[in-house]
Amino acid sequence: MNKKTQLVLASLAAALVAAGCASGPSVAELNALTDKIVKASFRDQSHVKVARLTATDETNTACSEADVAGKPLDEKIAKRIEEANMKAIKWPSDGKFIGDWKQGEAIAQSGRGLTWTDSATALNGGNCYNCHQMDKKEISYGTIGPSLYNYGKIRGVSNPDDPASKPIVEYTWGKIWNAKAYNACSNMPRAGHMGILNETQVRHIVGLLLDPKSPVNQ
Amino acid sequence: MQNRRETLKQSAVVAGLLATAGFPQFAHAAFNKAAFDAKSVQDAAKAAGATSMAESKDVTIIGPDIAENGAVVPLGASSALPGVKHLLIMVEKNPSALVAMFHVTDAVEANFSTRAKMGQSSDVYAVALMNDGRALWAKKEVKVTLGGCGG
Amino acid sequence: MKKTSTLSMAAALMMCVVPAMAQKTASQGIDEYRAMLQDGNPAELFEAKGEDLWKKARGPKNATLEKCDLGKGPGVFKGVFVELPKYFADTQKMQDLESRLVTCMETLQGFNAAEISKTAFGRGEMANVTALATWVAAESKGMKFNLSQSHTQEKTFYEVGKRLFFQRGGTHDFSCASCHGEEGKRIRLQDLPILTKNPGDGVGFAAWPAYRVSNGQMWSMQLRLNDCYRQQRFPYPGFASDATVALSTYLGVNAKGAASIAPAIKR
Amino acid sequence: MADPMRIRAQASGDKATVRVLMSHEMETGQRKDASGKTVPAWFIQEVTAKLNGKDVFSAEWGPAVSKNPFLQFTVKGGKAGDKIAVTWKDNKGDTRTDEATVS
Repeated sequence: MNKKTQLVLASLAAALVAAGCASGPSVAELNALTDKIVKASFRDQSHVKVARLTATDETNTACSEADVAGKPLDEKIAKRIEEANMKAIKWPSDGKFIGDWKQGEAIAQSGRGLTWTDSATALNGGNCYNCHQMDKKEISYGTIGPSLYNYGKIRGVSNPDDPASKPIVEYTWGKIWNAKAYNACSNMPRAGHMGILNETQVRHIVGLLLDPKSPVNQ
Repeated sequence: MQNRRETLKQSAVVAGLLATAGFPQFAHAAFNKAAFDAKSVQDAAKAAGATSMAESKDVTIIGPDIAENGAVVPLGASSALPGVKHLLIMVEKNPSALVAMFHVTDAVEANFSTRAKMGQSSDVYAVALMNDGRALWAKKEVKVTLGGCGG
Repeated sequence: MKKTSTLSMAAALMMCVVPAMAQKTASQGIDEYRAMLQDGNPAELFEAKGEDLWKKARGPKNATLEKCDLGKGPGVFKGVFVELPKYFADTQKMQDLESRLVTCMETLQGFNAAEISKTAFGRGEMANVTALATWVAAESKGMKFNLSQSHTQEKTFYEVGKRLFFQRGGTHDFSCASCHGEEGKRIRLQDLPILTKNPGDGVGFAAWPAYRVSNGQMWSMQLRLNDCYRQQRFPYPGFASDATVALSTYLGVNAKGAASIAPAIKR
Repeated sequence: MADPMRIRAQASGDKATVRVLMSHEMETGQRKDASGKTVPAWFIQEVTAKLNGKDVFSAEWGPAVSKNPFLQFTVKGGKAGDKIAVTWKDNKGDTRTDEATVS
């Protein structure tokens, strides 16, 4: 399959040369070739299917294209993507936003799930510490995302059930469920939207961030 | 003139002599299963022949403060004291504490390094087992972190 | 239900200020740990095995690899590593070190290249390809990366590789750039090299193959990329597929001027 | 057959520092494979070394020594040109000896 694609590519290059096109293939041609190479190079493995790449949504395709161009996403497209993702957020079915921070901590620590070496049925981890500081006692944390140490405290959440805390509580849920609702090309996964975490797990993570008793707020 | 049987007999005797008298300091080279099976630092030291234990400034344990991965933790043990028979490297919280037992001879310095597996953060020990049965030890804490993507 | 307020967004931005002080001791400790491992890199074991495999008559044709052309003529192994992937006229393909070694194993020794490519990492002839790659890479230690961009396919593969680097997808929307697009970032305690430009000597592309202490395995660049894609929650990239070779071309060209330290020792 | 060791021995003053890398799985006997079966313990138990044919070093190892083990020791009186031979033996009875010259 390698050879085939590369031969196609060679003939494409040859055609371009014949046409006197010294500057090489166009952006559209390169994009098409990349798609072709992706289809020929990746294969299903266990429960991880190639469709994860080929059938991705506009959020990803538009942001990828902007990244390649090295320019921020067009404002109108960004707005449209954010609105679509905002609409897709599922709010807690029972109105309860705050779960058990202890279980939230375990989910935040775990980086497991959804790779081809993971079981297809086990509960997934949240990968939070890979990118964020949270509990100060955990020194092994990443810096791709901002520190979330004292997340609730900094925002003045002393009682998450207080109506005054509502905007923060809801924002926190929404951000975890679908980060792209607030920033179209955020690096952060859409934990709820993409089925990485279920509603109960998201609730526990919100608890970890906002419960005044959580180590995050100590 | 020797017959074949006698030759065999004689070489067996020679082999026996070599085995017992050859190098007395290597007499205990056989694997000390009891010491390696022992769970705790104390039990492992006892199984290796220790009759008493005491912390000592004359024994040195070398290891990192933090290990990026518990699968490979560089550890070293040394002592300049006279009369050291064995140098032991131990990890307190491993299922069995004893990692390695080095035999000190006139031909080598009492200074050895290897790398150990650690299941979790733990104190690591260098134990110098003296000719008189005393076990002199030094310890330090090694933190084992969860690296990579936490998978 | 309507959610977000600009107020909470502003609050979210404010928390970006990270206290860096407490971290210092941890990263110093990690540096000290890494320094302790430098002396005695088990990659040397694989290097020795690779050199042996190069000179040994093997395969259905019972031949050595000593006439293998890795890009600088038959039998030349010094300096080839820092110029790969490149275009090879005989196969009419862009090839990296590993796919080129497999080509040589087929043409010179009579092995079945497709069979080798299907073999799991660390097994059978694939383990031998990794050992060979480790040795060939070691023969360019200290040399600076300098990939050719003169052939049309070399330029095209760079462009395709760039698109693959920024391709978001999978369940987590990750691209290579999610982790390797910015300077000075970390996953957990691991420093992440920026790979859109030369990240410096012996960093990123210039460090692999490397011995992984976490699993005691020798990892080639193909396996490095394979596992990146696994953790990106992407599907499985074929060994030496056009995608992995194109991505390598992008990384290799970007690393121009970086001195190779391969084989390195890694977490 | 086990792969060869890498032995580096360097003389300085009146002693030689020996660094050895061995190719060995060092299975603890506590790990489970993909099918849930315990992988049996398989580890180097004894390491010995000779300088110019004379025993100088011996050690006993347990399964907690890392995979592809590293070992460093210092031989008194070792000088450039001396031959250092290292032997390991594992719990399955497999053994391997390699030799290097002190530089």
